[in-house]
Amino acid sequence: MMLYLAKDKLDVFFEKASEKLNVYVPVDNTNGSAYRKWTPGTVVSKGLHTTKSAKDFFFPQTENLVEFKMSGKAIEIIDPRRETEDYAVFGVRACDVRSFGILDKVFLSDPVDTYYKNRREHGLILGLSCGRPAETCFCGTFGIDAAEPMADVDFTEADNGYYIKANTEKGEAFVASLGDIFEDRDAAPAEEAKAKTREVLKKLPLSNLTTDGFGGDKLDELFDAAGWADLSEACIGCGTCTFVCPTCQCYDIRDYDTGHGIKRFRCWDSCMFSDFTKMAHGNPRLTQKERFRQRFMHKLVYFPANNDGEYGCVGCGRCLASCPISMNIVKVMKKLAKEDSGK
Amino acid sequence: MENKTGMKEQILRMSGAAVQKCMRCGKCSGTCPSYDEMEYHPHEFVYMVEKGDVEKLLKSESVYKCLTCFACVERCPRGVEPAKVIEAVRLEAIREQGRNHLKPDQIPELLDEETPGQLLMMALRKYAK
Amino acid sequence: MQVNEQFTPTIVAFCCNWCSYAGADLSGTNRLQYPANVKIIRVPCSCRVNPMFILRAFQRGADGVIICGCHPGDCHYTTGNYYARRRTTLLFSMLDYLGIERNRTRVEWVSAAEGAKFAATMNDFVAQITELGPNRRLEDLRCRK
Amino acid sequence: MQEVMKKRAIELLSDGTVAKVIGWMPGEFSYDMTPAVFTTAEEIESNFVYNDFCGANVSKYVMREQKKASDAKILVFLKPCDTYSFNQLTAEHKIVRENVYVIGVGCDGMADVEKIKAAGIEGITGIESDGDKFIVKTVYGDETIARADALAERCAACKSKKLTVYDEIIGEDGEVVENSGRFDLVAKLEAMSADERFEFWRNELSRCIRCNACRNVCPACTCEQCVFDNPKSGIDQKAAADSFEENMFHIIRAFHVAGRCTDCGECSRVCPQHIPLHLLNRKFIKDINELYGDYQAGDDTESKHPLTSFTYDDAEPSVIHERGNE
Amino acid sequence: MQRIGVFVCHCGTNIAGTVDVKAVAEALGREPSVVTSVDYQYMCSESGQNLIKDAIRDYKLTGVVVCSCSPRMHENTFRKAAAAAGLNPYMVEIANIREQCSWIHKDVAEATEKAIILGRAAIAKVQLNAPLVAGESPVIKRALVIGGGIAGIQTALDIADAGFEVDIVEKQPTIGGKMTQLDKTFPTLDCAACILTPKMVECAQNELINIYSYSEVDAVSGFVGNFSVKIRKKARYVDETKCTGCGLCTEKCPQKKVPNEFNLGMDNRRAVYIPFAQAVPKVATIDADYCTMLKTGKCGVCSKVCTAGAINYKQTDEIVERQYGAIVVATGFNPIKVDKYDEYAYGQSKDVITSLEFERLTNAAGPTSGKLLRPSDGKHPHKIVFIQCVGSRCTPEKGKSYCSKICCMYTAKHAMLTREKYPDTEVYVFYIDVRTPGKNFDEFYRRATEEYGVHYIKGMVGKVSPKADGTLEVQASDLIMNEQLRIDADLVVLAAAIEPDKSARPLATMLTASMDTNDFFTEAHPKLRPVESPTAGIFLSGACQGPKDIPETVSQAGAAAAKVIGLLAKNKLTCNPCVAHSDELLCNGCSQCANVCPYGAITYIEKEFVMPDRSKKIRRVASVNPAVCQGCGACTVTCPSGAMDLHGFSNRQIMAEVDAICK
Repeated sequence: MMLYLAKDKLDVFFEKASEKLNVYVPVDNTNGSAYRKWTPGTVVSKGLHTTKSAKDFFFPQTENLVEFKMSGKAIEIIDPRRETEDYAVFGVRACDVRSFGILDKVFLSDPVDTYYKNRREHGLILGLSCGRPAETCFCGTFGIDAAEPMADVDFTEADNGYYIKANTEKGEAFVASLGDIFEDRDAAPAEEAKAKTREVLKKLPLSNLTTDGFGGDKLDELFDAAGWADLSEACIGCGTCTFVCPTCQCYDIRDYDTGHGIKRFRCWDSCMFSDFTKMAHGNPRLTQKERFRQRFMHKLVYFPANNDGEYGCVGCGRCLASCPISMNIVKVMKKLAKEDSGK
Repeated sequence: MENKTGMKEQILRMSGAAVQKCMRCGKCSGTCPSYDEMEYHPHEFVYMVEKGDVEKLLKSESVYKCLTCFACVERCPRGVEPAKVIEAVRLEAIREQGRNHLKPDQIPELLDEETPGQLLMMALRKYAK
Repeated sequence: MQVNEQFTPTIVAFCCNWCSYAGADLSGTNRLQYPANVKIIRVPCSCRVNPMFILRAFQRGADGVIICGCHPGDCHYTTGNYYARRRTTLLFSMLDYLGIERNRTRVEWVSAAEGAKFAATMNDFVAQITELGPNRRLEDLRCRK
Repeated sequence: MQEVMKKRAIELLSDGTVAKVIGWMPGEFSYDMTPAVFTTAEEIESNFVYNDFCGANVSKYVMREQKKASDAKILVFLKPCDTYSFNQLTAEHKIVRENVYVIGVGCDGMADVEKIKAAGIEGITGIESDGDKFIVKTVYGDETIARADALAERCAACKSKKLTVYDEIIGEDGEVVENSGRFDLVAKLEAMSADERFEFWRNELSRCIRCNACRNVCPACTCEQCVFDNPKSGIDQKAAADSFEENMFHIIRAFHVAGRCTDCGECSRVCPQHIPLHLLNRKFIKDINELYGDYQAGDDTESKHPLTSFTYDDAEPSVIHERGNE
Repeated sequence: MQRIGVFVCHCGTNIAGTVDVKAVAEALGREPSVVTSVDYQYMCSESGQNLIKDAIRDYKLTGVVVCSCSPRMHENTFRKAAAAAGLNPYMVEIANIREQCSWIHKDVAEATEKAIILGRAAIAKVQLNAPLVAGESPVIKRALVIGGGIAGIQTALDIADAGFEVDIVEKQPTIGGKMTQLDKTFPTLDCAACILTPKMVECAQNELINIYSYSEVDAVSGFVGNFSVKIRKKARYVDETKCTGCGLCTEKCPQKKVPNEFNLGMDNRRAVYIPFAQAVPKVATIDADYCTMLKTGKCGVCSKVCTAGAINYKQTDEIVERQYGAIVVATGFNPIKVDKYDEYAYGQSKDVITSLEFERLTNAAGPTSGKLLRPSDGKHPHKIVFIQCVGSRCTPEKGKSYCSKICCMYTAKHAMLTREKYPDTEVYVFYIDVRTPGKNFDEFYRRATEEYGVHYIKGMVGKVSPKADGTLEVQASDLIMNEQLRIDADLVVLAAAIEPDKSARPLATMLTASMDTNDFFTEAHPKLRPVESPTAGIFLSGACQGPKDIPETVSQAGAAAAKVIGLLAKNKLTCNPCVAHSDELLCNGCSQCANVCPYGAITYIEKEFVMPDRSKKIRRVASVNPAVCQGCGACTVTCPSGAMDLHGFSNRQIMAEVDAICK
């Protein structure tokens, strides 16, 4: 038996949940979708992915760290942090759910990023299993099951409604707090839907993509691979891949002079940008080739080397859809693997 | 006074002519084929309209003497277009005196083989306003 | 429109050194009053005014920006204000297109002899901006006091 | 078309006319071609593709190749709209024309996979062109879509199918398109109230993630270092920390390319957030055409663009205040 | 970090009356980087300046802000004071708290607050000031005069008189210009040739003057003090050094049917010719368009008769490159073409002529040897009509929008001379206004009517109709009598508008000198710098700047010469340091800045750079010539990358002021 919510009661669910916390749901906009705070009347997107990933919730694109207020020669230091309100994010796919684990490894390991931790602790993830994966999906490559997001609470669409499963204590408490809006139903339709999804996943064009040839121990083989030059040839050095990526976590810290003080903020940075890693002496990454290599080496070699073999990619396919010149991690993996096997 | 300016504005609006551009060279009158027939001459039309002195012009037969040949418009070095001013005064005179009860759509039936082309042109200019 | 009685706008006036700045000086010499919230920045020529400066002023909390230069044809550098005229026309049109109140920006040609025109222009512009109210569409909230 | 192009590329490489060829290499799903530089006949034979999804404007790659130390002569295939960018880059001394062999490729408009996806077609594994329609293979079964419905937005309002620069032509040269309708959306926006326009642009620009794709892909953005990347400029910004900065970046970027923008539409094509950035550039183009006379950047390599020229009786800035729709 | 001193001036009560100067000094003293802030009665007084000088030494100031009157008043005073104390003068900024604050406000609190903000803006700016050093450039002590009419001749003579070398470039085979074609000159009725030819000879004889006749300027580069000019000496097929000007060839040449431009085509000359007897240089020129030898290779008569052996059919154009410190433009004027005014029948009747043609008809050296005869039948005209303002004072579509200035006077002259020589001739002058502002000008015009009985009629001629009997019916309106006149004239003379010579427009482009819509050269300031072009080192002489009569042209020519002498007398030029400069690492060589530079100060250089991948590459980058740049800043806004910036008014400085004001 599983908890079940009929589709026409989804709004009731959001309304009830909104009484306890802020609920964010994916909403369609021009040719894409993005998370918006749910208010009565909000129509939830039926799309597979939001254009940007859900990482903004914990690691926003910009955030103030500290402020300095100046009057004449006097300086006052202000901590802009406020207690975050509880919130839930609905419709998170399996790949994005996995990405939070990757971000946790970066931000919650010592030294703990308290800004991130604060947001993480107040956030509840409501996963949604995939029904119609896209050709760009390759989460399977990283051992992710698109049918089982494994979020705090998972929603599986079947039988004109959603089957609900809490995976964590936090999730269970949340489900319990909403009490009577769910009904108990036989879980069979949910399992059927998941099985159907898994069938589709097998048919996807990238289903045979593997991580063979990559991993923490492949530094020497891959760093000087011949393929990087050709692969990076067309790269225009924008940050699209990085900014739509659910796992990219590099940031820059900058000061903004407001005229009467300084606001010190951090913002996303991209290793694809020409001024990334630029230091007083210059930039150790001379050309786009080095910058391009950095991004993929990080995801496929350095990250697993430092994190028990876990790759820094979840196969969401956003970069495949967004790259202005259609260069992406799949093309990189295929080309390097081919080169490797040719040796 | 108000009426005076009002009438002037009316003439200027109807004619679209820029009387303030006139530099009093008199070339319009110098070139006018109907000069001797007219009490007020093209340059006077321009000058008097600019001064707002339209009443005299309205009462003068001169308005009907202009052939609308546009020689003055063609020759004016300043682009003043005196013929259009005269045309506008004439139209105003006709309107004011209420002499003309003809409707544009009545014209075709009044035409015959003998009607000179120039008359047709004048009629067109008149009723196109 | 609701007008806040207390609202005194901040106005930045870019004045070219040769005509408008001298015109502003002349209005001072003649003791012609205009509101104190107009602050003048001296530039060599109206063509020195970069769109960045105009946006910067709005970002930092200006409520109106006015650019004053020599009358077309009188530019000290012969052509500067002609370029300025095209640039400002296109930029202001773009701001309007983005829905930013078009009356927040203005270009006036003020000669060194037109002290009275300078004062009158500033009085008029301040009144116009006061009626428009504070700049909200093109300000940077971080800079608000 | 692809085979003729390959043949000519191989010929020109073999007879030493050129040392490099700029073209496209294939992707994973037959709609995701990547611009590529080829140096051998073998590479071209095995890896050169050209089809309805090669929409990227490759003129800027010529500049990039020429920036590299070598002066090797380059073969580039340019679509009509790319030729305008190519001319503009030549005019601004970004391309040495003598070192490029240009093959103009006739164009009837390029397809856009986003349009196919927007039509509800998911899980695309292959696309085949079949006359005036495409047959789209997907994991959920085959679908068809009319060519016209799959045409990129910018191609539907194509300004010109004329090749403005070439050494030879493959396919058919076309004509400048009269009444392309490319300003219709701008006019529609102009007709709105200021509040509506503000609402519209806030909604669009607020999605900007400052990935810089629009800037980096733009053939008119050829600065050594962008003012927004240069801490010495005083207006550098890495991310839009405030809505002002979203406006600032896009206004200044559009202003910097005003008069030079050829309206190739790459900015909107590459935007991951689907912001209609070309509507900013087109506003400038429309204003320029209306105020200073018709001007098309990249028509030739000689004329001074409208912001570096003037006439004594140009419109006063007050025309902005005098028109309707406050 | 700068060490800034702030000095607040009371200006008696001018500032202190409305601004609480103590409060201003105190508030500004609290600003970052400010190490001293004081107020004083009169900062511009000697003791006030000493206060600043002492503070610079005592506090080791790196920047100074003076809150006082307009920088247009005392910026230089304070800069000099700073320099005297060892501080770079460009580290001084002025906050204008008098003209733009105390004098326009009444409320003390309000004015004080504004003064503080203006002071803060100046402090913010001076924080970013950099020491500037004015550059110097050498001056080549030779001048070029383009155009050898009376304007060019007078300028050259005056410059040479001061001891400087001058070259004259004249496109005709002789110098002298339009004045050589005139008969008498108003208002004194001197013979034009009598007063002009001595000056032409003087030019030829002056060792410092070098005449390039039958030559044109091909290219100009460089800048004030250091121009390089390419002069094209057109092939005249006669060796100037050998020709003695005997004129034998011009008598023997068998090609007799060449329209004589000196007499405006009213008679003919030979294919080899000397324009007129007093030509300077007196050297023959072969007209390649008509010479049978040059066209067919058969003839060679001139060569056979030339005893000096000066004829050279193989001569080609020669390019001479010369350096100059200053260039004077004296390209003069031409009457406009009057064919387009159908109503005046110029193209229909030979007896409708222009005033310049009338000059030739009355000149003893003209086609009729000075006898006034109708061009059509050679008969003496008994009724002459002069029409004024032909093509002047019109809308741009109809002609020239300006008054050609000289027509009223020369028409009076023509009328008067006609009546004097031929008292049986009736003379009518149709005018709109008679404009005679000039010494003895109106008296001259009065004489024409009072003493000579010329009929002046106010009213423009509407139509001139050639009649079967050979007369011309002139139809006009007499605006005073209010009647229409029909005069049967024998001769009609049109006072055609004058326009700049056609060569002026391309020349202006070469010189980067600006022109107005009528193609007259623009002066640097219409009142205060009337003989200088806005482009440094380019000067204007004569009718190339606007319509002028001879006395005015000569006085302007002298003024231009004085300006040139003032320039050439200097050994070095000090440049304004507030000029544009290009950051070569940021510049991408797109050329937009050069397109907007009114002075041609920006050139492009090819320079080797190390690229990001450490390879070396030649890049094209902008380079500003600080001697030429005037510091307008047009380039800085055109440059999208900000590579181009302006010393003294940099992007950062102006934005710092904006920030301080909006704070």
